[in-house]
Amino acid sequence: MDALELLRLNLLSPMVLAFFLGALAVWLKSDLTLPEGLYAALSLYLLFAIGFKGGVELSHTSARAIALPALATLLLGLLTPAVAYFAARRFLRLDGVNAAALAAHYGSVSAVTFLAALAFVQASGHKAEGFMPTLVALLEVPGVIIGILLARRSSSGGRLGEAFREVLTGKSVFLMVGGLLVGVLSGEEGMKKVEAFFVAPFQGVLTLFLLELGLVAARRLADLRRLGWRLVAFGTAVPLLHGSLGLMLAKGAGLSLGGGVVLAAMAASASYIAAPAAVRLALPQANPSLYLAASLGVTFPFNLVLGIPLYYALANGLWG
Amino acid sequence: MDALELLRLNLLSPMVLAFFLGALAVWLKSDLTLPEGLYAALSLYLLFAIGFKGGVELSHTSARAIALPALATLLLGLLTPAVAYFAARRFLRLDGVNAAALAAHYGSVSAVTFLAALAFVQASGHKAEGFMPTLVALLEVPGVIIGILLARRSSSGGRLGEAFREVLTGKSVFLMVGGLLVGVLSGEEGMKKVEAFFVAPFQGVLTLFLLELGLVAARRLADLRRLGWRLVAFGTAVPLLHGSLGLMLAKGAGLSLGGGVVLAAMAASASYIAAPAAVRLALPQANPSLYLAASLGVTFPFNLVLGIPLYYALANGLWG
Amino acid sequence: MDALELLRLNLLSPMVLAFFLGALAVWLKSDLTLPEGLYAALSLYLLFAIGFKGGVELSHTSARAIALPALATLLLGLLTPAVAYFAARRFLRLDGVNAAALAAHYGSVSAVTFLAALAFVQASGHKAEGFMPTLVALLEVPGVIIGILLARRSSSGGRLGEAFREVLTGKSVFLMVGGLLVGVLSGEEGMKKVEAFFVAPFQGVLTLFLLELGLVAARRLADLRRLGWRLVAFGTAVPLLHGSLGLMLAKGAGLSLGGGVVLAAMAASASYIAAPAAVRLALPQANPSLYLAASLGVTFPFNLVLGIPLYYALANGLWG
Amino acid sequence: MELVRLKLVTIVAEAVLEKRLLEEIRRQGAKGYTLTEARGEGSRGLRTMDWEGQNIRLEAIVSEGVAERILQVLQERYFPYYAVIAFVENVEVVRGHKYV
Amino acid sequence: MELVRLKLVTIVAEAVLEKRLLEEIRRQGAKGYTLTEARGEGSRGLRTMDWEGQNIRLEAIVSEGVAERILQVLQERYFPYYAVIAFVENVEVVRGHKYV
Amino acid sequence: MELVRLKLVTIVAEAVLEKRLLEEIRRQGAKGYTLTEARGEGSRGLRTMDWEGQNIRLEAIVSEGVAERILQVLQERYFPYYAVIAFVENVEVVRGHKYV
Ligand SMILES: Nc1ncnc2c1ncn2[C@@H]1O[C@H](COP(=O)(O)O)[C@@H](O)[C@H]1O
Ligand SMILES: Nc1ncnc2c1ncn2[C@@H]1O[C@H](COP(=O)(O)O)[C@@H](O)[C@H]1O
Ligand SMILES: Nc1ncnc2c1ncn2[C@@H]1O[C@H](COP(=O)(O)O)[C@@H](O)[C@H]1O
Ligand code: NA
Ligand code: NA
Ligand code: NA
Repeated sequence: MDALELLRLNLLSPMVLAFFLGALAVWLKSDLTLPEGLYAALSLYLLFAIGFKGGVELSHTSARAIALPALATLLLGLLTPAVAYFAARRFLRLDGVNAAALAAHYGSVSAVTFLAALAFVQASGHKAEGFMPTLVALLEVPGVIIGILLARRSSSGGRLGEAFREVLTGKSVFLMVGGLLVGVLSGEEGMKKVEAFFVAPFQGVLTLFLLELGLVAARRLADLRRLGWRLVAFGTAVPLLHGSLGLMLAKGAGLSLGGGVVLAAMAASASYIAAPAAVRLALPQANPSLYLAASLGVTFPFNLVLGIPLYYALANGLWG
Repeated sequence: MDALELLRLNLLSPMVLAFFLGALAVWLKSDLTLPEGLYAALSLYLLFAIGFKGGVELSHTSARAIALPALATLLLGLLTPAVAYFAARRFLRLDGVNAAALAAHYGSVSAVTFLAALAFVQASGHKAEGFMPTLVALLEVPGVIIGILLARRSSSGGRLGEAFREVLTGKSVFLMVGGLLVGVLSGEEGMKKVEAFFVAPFQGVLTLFLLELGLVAARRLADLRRLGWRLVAFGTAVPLLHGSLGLMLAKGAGLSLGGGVVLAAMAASASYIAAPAAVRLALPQANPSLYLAASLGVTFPFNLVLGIPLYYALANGLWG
Repeated sequence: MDALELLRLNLLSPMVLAFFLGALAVWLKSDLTLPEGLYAALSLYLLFAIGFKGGVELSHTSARAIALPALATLLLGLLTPAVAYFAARRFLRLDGVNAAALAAHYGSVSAVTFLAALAFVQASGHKAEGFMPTLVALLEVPGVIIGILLARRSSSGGRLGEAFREVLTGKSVFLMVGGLLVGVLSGEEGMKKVEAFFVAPFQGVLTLFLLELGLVAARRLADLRRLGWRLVAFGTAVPLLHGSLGLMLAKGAGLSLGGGVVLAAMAASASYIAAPAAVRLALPQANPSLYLAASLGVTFPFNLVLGIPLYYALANGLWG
Repeated sequence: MELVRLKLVTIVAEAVLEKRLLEEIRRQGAKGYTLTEARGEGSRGLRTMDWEGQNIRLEAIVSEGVAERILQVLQERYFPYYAVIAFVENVEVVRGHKYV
Repeated sequence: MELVRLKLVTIVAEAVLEKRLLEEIRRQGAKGYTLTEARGEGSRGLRTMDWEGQNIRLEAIVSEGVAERILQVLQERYFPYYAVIAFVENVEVVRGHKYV
Repeated sequence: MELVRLKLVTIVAEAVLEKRLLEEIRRQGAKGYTLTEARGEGSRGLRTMDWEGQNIRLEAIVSEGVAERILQVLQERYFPYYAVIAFVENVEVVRGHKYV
């Protein structure tokens, strides 16, 4: 199937459409809002389910099979924050703290972008390695921590140790890693019992979640206008860099084309769940509307709509 | 299957029973309540899912097939508020504003009554046209707006323009129309991805929602006692008028027997989601317990239990 | 399958693992919490679904088939509170009111323990009678009431009549009995309509609920440390007594091995939904951390992990 | 526009008491109330979430006399047994008659 | 640390009014607000839950003048028609400039 | 029944600060707190919902001295960086000892 056709398929998936529907609601000043409890409940479900499925797969994956991909992922966790940091300093001319805040976000990963990439790859007839969710868990933390460390170089204040604990025991990381453990331990046996809840309805739940995410992202666009085109450029260029980096490392680590595209999307994505909370606490001087507008207002929709098909096209070159 | 047997089947469906269970809870002074978040979440799910399914159907419906039924629906949107208005003036001897408020409710449509009719028709072995949800979206708005316009004749105050925006961008209309768009654009492809969430569990979710609705409706019955038997008469006679009107227009528009019964139930139903909010804002002088008791306390249960089977019996005459 | 293998299977089921994951979250001081609305929503779903499934089964169970098991259950409802009361007086040396509070909890039943037992029995290749949920409803109330009556002997204050109403019309009892009625009346017909929501995802929902329960239980352990080892001994010995009692009565009532294990687990379990609320209102002088720590902190995990497999092993002796 | 001085009584209590407290304050003469869900911690420790919810935060605008009586009732029947606190503030309202 | 005396205006209203009331208080000069969801009962009876939710409890810290004007607007456009109450308290804040 | 005059400190802050603020006020001597979830808008703009929730509204009944110290800490460590406000009111309580 050619990339254009896939782009169309991708754009017209219920998830992507729901995201724009949410944005439309803000634009039309509709009073649509999701009850706060629902938003938290959906996130909780998605994070645990991702972890759980990954864990079940992991339960019959040999250590050897995952070693290299895991290494590649950690490497991404080291490189991408650095890339983002310098891009922010040079190109956005930001002070150290704000640059570091962006680094933390772009060094981490967005679970929803990961899911979108997974769905896209399946729709394209390929298959990603079953252990990809494990890599998401691996990629989530280091970026945030490195981002915070980068900030230390240029300032002080905030509390480092606490920040680490916050990231590691934070809701989102805990749920995904926890789900992973439950999956590994209960294996296929356990999967049979709960897949009607954690697997079958998954994409539908994701659709509702993206509706909400569209609402949140669109509200961020207001800030964006204030922050100007440079941030938009940053929010699209950095994913491309990180995505390509992800592809090359994936290739090197011997992942399949499908796995490569997903890893690329993971690297290209910017966290808006784990990172913002941690950064807010550790780097209070950093301006939240800057990193939220960039990661949620620009990079997330960019990856969702253009990025993923693009990484797929590139992958066809590298793998085919 | 004869109407009586169907009446039994209808009464003993989990949805209808759940509604009465909710009422029973109020009557027994049980402390049963649904968390507010859950109520909003269920409504959101139901409205979006209705729209979505309708949209998917619409994506492979020819404009010609739906043109006449759509026209018939719009006609209902014009006639039913007028009928309700005059019935309220003459029979209930209400002032213009309160009559108009009732008109807005009985001119609009109740999504849940629509769903109950759909389920009933299926149980009876017939099939309604796939595009019926589109007609629900069409019928939801005009009635409310005409109701508000009718009030203008007899009073001023409230803000008209704002009222229109409120109805059109209001949560409920936005979600149903939004779901419709998502469905049209993503089509069967999209449906495959999310039906395990938006289709399979639908009637179960509806059952929970009706439990809550039973709670709310029963609380309204207190008001009813105050408002007296005339309101009960109004709340059962008007649906019969509107239902018959719906049947005739459906027949004229060439709908199937199934589609006819559903359209009749739509016409006979009174809104208690879109209308109350809009009316409260546009016609603050109107007494809410009046229109809520009528639509939710009388007309909804009447249609749920007796109305729908009745429209079905009539339809058998008209079509058979 | 031998008991040890089953113990393993049981320990590694997603539900049990989720429970410990929740406890782990507290232990790691993670900020994981479920939105309050979600907790209430899950309970509501589980209680109604249990009742509903039981009702559907009941709809094609002869009165004769269930008469004896029902009698046995009521007998348990009379005996177990008494056993618990004297154990609390003698062994824990508690005053009458606190002993009665414990009696109310251990005389009632924990719906989740019941479900865990059911799942365990299925996994072991056996089958419990379909009407077991009816017995849960039967067992839930008497224990609480007897507990409260026992307290009367040793003190006054609180309001008895009100306490009764509270138990009978309380959320949890009402939902389960209500679901039962809906199930009986709508039967298999109704089940077909809603099983995709109330049956298929059930164990998955239960897993999420146990995650939350793990959080709550772990928070209780703090109290436990204060209350000391005797309470731990009480919280494990009493279930064993009640479990054996349950097995014998089940055998006498002619239940299958599967039914016997489930009834034993029911008898052995301590309520932490219906009982705490009723006891708090009727016996305010009783110390809540005492009965909550015992039932939720000790007895629930004990039954979940060791108790159920143990009752199964015993049952194999009695039945095999 | 003349403002009337009244008392705002705020009660924070474990959720299980909702029904009873609403009765009590009505019986003492409160003409209305506003209730929000809350969490909290105090001398009786953290109120962890349960089926009944956690704490409720109950506000009633009442006359000085009614405020007195409400505190009296709490003092006698609730403070000794339940996790409850209450405090009183001065507030100014329009339409004073509405609350007394 | 010097504290500034300001007014805390609290409005409890049926949820459907949220958008309008936020506009109104902004127009009257409020620089911010805090909103919590609430249930309640009053002369217009219990606000049963509906699609729009039940009541909102809206707080704004404002200058005396702004407080006056907010009550004025409520008095004219809302009290007669809607389920709304409002009350005013004295509060002390740091950074008084932030609110005026 | 004699009432004791104490201070009610109310803090509205972005939800991510919950854990820290609870620590802070405890450290300054608060014997308890009541917390409700809230939304709001101020000089730092609308707090849109996120995974951590929006705002928290934190109340503590404390002695005048403790109130002073809490404001002090907020002034130094939180006002400059975070979306936080705080205000103090006079309240009357029964069982004054309970809060000091
Ligand atoms: N000093 C305080 N300030 C604010 N709220 C309090 C205070 N003490 C107790 N509370 C609230 O009152 C409830 C019951 O308090 P207690 O009876 O001390 O456990 C707690 O859960 C808190 O929500
Ligand atoms: N005396 C009162 N004390 C506290 N809240 C009140 C009081 N009266 C009314 N309310 C609140 O204001 C809302 C509207 O009041 P009403 O217009 O009297 O129905 C009610 O739903 C309550 O939440
Ligand atoms: N004038 C005000 N009145 C009431 N609440 C306010 C006011 N200003 C700010 N807030 C609350 O304090 C939070 C943080 O304020 P800010 O730091 O100004 O963004 C806001 O989200 C509001 O919930
Ligand atoms: Na990244
Ligand atoms: Na209608
Ligand atoms: Na028991």
